[in-house]
Amino acid sequence: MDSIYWPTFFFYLFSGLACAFAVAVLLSSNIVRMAFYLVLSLGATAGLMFLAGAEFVGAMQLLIYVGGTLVLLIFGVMLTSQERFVVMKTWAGDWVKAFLAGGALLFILAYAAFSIPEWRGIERTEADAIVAQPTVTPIAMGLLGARTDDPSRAGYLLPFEIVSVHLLVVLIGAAYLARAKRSRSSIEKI
Amino acid sequence: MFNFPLANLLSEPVGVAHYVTVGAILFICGALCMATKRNALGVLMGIELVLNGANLNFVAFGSQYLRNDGHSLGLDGQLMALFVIVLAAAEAAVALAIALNFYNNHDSIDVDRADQLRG
Amino acid sequence: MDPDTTLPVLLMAAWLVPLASFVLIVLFGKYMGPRGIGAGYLSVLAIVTSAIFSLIAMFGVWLPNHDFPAAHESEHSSSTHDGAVVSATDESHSKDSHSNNPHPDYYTGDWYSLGEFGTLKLTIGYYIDSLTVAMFCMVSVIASCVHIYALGYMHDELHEQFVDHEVTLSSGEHLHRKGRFYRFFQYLSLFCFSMFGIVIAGNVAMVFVFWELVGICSYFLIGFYIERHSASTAANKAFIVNRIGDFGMLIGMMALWSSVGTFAFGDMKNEKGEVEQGLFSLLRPEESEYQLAPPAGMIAEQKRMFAGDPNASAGDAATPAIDPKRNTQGQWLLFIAGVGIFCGCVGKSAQFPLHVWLPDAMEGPTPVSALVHSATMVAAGVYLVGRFYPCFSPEALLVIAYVGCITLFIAATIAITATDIKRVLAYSTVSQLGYMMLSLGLGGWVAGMFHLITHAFFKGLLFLCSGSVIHAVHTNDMTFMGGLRKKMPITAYTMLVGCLAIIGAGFPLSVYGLSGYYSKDAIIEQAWSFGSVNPQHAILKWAPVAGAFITAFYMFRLWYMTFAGQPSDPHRYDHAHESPRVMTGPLIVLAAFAIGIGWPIFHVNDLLEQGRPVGTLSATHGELLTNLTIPSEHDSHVPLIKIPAGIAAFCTALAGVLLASIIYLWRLLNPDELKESFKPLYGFLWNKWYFDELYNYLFVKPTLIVSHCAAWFDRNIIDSILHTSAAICKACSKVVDALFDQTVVDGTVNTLASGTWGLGLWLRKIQTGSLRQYVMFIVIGTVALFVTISIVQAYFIPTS
Amino acid sequence: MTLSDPKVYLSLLVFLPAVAALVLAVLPRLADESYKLISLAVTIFVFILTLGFFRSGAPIDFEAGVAEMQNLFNVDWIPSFGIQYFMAMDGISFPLVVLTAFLSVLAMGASWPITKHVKGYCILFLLLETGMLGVFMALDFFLFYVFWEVMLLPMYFLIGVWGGPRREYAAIKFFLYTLVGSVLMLIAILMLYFNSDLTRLDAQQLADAGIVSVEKGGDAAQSFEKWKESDLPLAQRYAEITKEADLTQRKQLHTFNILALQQMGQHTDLFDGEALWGKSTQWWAFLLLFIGFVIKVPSVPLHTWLPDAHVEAPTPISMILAGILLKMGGYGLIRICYPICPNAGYQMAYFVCFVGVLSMVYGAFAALAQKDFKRMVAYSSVSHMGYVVLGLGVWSAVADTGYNPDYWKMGANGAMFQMIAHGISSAGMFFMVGVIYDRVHHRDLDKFGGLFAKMPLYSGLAVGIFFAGLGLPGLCGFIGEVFVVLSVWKYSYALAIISAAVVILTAGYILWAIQRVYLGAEYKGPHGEAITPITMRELSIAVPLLVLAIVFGVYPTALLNYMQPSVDMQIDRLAVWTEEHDNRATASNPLGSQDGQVADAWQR
Repeated sequence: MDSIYWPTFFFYLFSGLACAFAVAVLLSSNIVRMAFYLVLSLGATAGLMFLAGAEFVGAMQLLIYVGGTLVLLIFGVMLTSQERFVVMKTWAGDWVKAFLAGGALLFILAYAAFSIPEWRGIERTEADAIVAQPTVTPIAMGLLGARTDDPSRAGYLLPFEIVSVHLLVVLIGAAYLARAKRSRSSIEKI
Repeated sequence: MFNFPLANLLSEPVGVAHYVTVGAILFICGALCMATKRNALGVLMGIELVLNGANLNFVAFGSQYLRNDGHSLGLDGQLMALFVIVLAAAEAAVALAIALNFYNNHDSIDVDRADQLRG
Repeated sequence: MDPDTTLPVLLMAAWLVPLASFVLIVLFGKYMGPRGIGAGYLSVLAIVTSAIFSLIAMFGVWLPNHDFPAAHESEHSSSTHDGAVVSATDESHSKDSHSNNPHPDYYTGDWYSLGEFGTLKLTIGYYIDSLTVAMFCMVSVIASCVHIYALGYMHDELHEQFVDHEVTLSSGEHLHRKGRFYRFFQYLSLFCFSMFGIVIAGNVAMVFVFWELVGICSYFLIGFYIERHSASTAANKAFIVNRIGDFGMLIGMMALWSSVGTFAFGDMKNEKGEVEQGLFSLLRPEESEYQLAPPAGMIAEQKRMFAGDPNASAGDAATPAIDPKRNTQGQWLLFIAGVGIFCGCVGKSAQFPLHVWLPDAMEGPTPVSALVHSATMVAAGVYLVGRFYPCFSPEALLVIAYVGCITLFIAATIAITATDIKRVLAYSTVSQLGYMMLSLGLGGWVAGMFHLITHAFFKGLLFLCSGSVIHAVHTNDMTFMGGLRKKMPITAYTMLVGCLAIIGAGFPLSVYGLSGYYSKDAIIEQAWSFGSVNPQHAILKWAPVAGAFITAFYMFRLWYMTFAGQPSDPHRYDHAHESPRVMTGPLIVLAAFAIGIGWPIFHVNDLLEQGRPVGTLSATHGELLTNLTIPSEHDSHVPLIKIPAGIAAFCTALAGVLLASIIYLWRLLNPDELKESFKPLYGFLWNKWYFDELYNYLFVKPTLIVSHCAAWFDRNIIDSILHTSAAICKACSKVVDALFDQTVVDGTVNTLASGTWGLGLWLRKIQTGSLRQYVMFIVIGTVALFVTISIVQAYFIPTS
Repeated sequence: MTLSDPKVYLSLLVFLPAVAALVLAVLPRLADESYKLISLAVTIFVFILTLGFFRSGAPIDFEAGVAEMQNLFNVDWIPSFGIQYFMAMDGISFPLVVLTAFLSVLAMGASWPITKHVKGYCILFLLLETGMLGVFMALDFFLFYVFWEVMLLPMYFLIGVWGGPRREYAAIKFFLYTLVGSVLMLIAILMLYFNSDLTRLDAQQLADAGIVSVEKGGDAAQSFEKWKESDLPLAQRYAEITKEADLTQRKQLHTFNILALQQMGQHTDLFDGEALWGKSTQWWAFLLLFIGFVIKVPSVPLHTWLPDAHVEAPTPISMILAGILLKMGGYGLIRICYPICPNAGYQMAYFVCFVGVLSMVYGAFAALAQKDFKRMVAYSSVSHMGYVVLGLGVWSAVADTGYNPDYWKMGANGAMFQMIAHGISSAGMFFMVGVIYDRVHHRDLDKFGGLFAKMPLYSGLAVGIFFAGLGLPGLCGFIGEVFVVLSVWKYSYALAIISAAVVILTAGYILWAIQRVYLGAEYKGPHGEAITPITMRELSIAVPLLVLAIVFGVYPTALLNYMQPSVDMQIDRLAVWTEEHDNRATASNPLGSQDGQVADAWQR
């Protein structure tokens, strides 16, 4: 029996955490707890990304996602978490339908994933020989339009610009949407 | 020594299939979250999970260490993942804005109340 | 007087007088005095007239013309009458007269025909033998007593305003309604007519006709308080459960009818003077020494049946289903016929598994319970078994015996825990009927019939007594009674007589006792006699003895709880009073009968012996079950069986009375503590072995479900096929219309547009507006996409 | 042209209502009441005319105990197609004719609550009566078909105009169903017509078919000769065709005469030729006719028009529908299907019986589940008419029984009796539902209760009539049911057992309905204040029905005397046919099986 291959161990650890907290998000009916579980699940996913050799993406995941997006979400929770919305029960029938459909999809996906032999992973001997390559530089260069790995191919400058502009537009739009309205009706209601 | 099928579970490297499966689980949890949560923010969280599951797939396909034929997406996968993260942030901002607007207008965060688009 | 001509006329008169009374009351009942009191008197008059005719028939015609068989061994003196009957000549059976009893004397004939088809005849006719006459006397006497009693009991119904305390209207008040005195007597008269019809019937079809009629009378009488939901439900239950039995009876009748081609019991001459053989002589032909022998028609029919093909040729040799070594030819069909007919009796006599209706039938007024549901109608099942006795094969008799045995035990155990005084008596009735069936099934024809008659008197008495008590304390629940002995002595002591009679009190091994003593001991003796030759059926030997113990226990429990001890409800006790004379009179009369009807000096036993069907005295062996022996009834009188059986019966009954006294009279054991310590058992018995629940889940619910399925199928499958084809037709015609009337292009465009519109309308339904549902659609869509792709890939895209 | 001529008498009987309808149509406007009175008078007069048949010894009468056709007459109508105006009555049709006339009177009496377009209603009602009477008397297939269709249209309008809320749906459903049936029937009629050939019948058979009239005690052959010489169009065509000596060259003389077709079906092989898919002409004709009639009966699974039609139809029309129209299906089976296509009937006997048993069981189950009072009664009709199909289908005269037709006779007589009995009891039941519906305007079984206290006389009569439907001895329903059920065992014990089990279900749904409607402490539905005791008019409709139910139940011979000889004769003929058929089969092929015959044919 071979010795433990530690990346695999960590993979199972992180994937277990990610899945478990994702399920917890699904099953919990308390919105505050859900947000917390989600943070943990996403954090564990970042770990998986590190393990896959995408340390830059993993770091971004932690920074933008866990650090930014989720904070935004939690703000949302806090803004709306009146007593009656903290716990909102779902009807049992919905649960049953959802689990039936989800189970079917999961079965299909997992079956498909494992039915392709190339996806089964490399041999232990090959794995032991791997020397990790840092990816930050190639990514940064790629975003600037120059590919270090394959110079014949174009970089990602255009998508990067598009995303930047898009992000800007979205943020402006969000600010516009989220501004507090003082409509007559809401005043009358109060 | 041991004829236990899972004996070499931890001694063998994992492959794309494992990542894809984890991604699928996250994706489905997210989808079910969207399908079952009545709280709009719960739905948002479901979306985040879905995006994350997809992201994980991109990363996995982009990694050189996970396929035994060497045909990885390479940098493209990671870049896609990055863009998705950014877009998710944008999406979260807009969605939150919509949710707050909905909350302001309806005094409720229950998505079942939002059925004006019924055919 | 010539019995051949006078008996039918007398009994027909006795039969039809109640019908006349019924018709008169139906038409004019309302106008007979205030609230129809005259109807009561008319009805009483009618039934008393019937009783007089019956008694004349018995004492004036039957007894003077027919000698009792002097002793069992003596040969039958050839009958002297020259009736329509071909009485058996003695040559054939004198050589083994010990095992073969003589032909009973009987008179039979047809009044008119319901339908004749070639040789097949369905008729209304009569068959009169000593059993018929005895039953007529029994029914008419008890019915007279009950009618008179009912004049007093139903007195409340004479009021202009009758208040029914059991019915609460939606306004919260009790129901007030006009009294319905006359209607009660109208039903009673119809019942008497129908009951006499069963007794006098000359063929099975006529029995069936009146069988249904008594059923419907019972339905009306149980549901007499039509405003009470429980009463109408009980009435429905009674009728439907009886119909289940009748279903079996119909099958038995069909088996007989298609194989023998006649329903008549006895032989009779037709217009041409030829003798048309009845069932009895066809099934027990003279050639086989009056032993059961399936006739040729039955053998052929069974062959046809087992061949499974309705057009199977008669020329076939024995089918493989029949073992050629054993003489089973026609025996299976005979068995089916017998068990089928018995099914009817199971329903009517409330035998297991159809016993559930009788306790509920106690919703009816008490005189009804006394007359219909203890003395006469429920005994009709036993009567029919007795009447049809020559046609039962030994295996069918064994079925009867087991059903009786199970019934007597189950009913007796339930009676232990019941607290409703009438329900205790109802279960007791079921149990006693089980005794009769057991006795008949074991070959004790006279014993069973004898018990039928004695039981009718003492059970009628017991019910009337309970009615008297209910009349006084206005409740059925024994836990509210107690100590009533001092308030209503006549009722108490007549009821004590009834209790003693039913447990078979008497001096063991002597000839002194109450009526039940004779009949019950005869049954137990027969059971022991049967057990001694069929050791494999030992349970049939012990069940009646155990039943005797339980009977004694619950009957005295009833009496003690009602009449002895301290009053448990002083308020009710203070208002209690002895019933008027119109009610106590019948009690005393019936008590006298309950004491004395079984005494040997009255020769009831010998009278019944006269009617014993020919060939049933000898021991018979089963053809299908070869180790089954039905012993001769006379074998039960040998001392070796009689003495131990008598002692066992006496001891168990005594033990039962003692146990009841210990618990309910001397209060040495607290019944409530007993209840606690046997809680599971008590609950089981209190819930009547859960039969009602079981049947509800096994039969009633599934039936309703099936019926709803049928209705659903109608509306949703057949009709939607119809609607779909109509829609297709319509669509087709529209397409054709478009093609012909308008230009092709226009038509196509319009069709397309309307198709899109329709599709849009249809798709609109999917747009529920619910976010979460959309997500579900996405997930399901993904799954579907995957599945589709994989199917397409697997089956439609060639693998390169 | 006197009334003692059957031609006149029967025509008057049939067409009087139609003439009256015409008169009503051209009359100036009258009060509604007078339209009803006139119609009632006409129906009563027609009923009196039918009663005229009971005067024995009068020039026109109907003798009990005679099996053959009585009051027979035929007049050429469209000679080129051999269509005749041909009518007569025998024991099978006579009771149905009387029943029709009788129920029409009662139904007209029950029409008093109708207030909408009374004139139109009366006209259609009278037309309907003509159609019904004509169907039972016509012996020419074409005439029969014409009457059949004449009856259809008024019914459509009576349901569609005077019905309940879903009347259009019910009416169109009724119409389509029945029309499908008639179209199938028309195909079968034409199939039979074009295969028929009068020249193949001998003198006696022609006499039996009513074509050659024979004097009482006369010789058929002589009359036949005389007929050939006569100048009747049919006789002339007959002579013309038979002039051709070469049988292969000879033309066929087609006919619509039902009696002649019966003779051909039983004595010749005209209908045995292969028509389609290896089945003979008569097999197809039987199937088509059977479907056509069974729609009318109606049997499962072609019954769904009945509950809707009944629920929507006004009370009198329900009475007519249940009392008479359903009987036409049974009448068609016994008059047309079996005698004309005996071979097909023989082959399909089990199928027919199965359909009958299925209807009995299915109808009973469905009735148990109904919440609507009228629907429940309608399903009970499906169940009860199942007995009729079963009884008619019992073909128990087989080799095995020595061709003894006694049980079969019992079944067929039971079925016929059941038709009459059901005509009485179901009409009564529908009327009883109508009485209460007129008062409270709903039919929800769960919203009744306590009617016994408020309408004692009505409830008593209703319970009596419902018990007649339940098959209680002493009432008419019992006799038919018991005859049929007892006769079935001889044919198939499995079907017999199932059919016997229906008695339980019948008791179940009827008693349950009685409990919910009549018993109980108080009325639970709306319009409780409108519940008033039964009126004299209603009483005079209900009482005759109940009295008849009792009379036929206690003394069935009163009816059987008229009916039985004809039914028995027909069964005897079919039994003889069966024996000959079996003998032929065994003679041509010792194995006696159908396959053997095919093999023989191949060898040739």
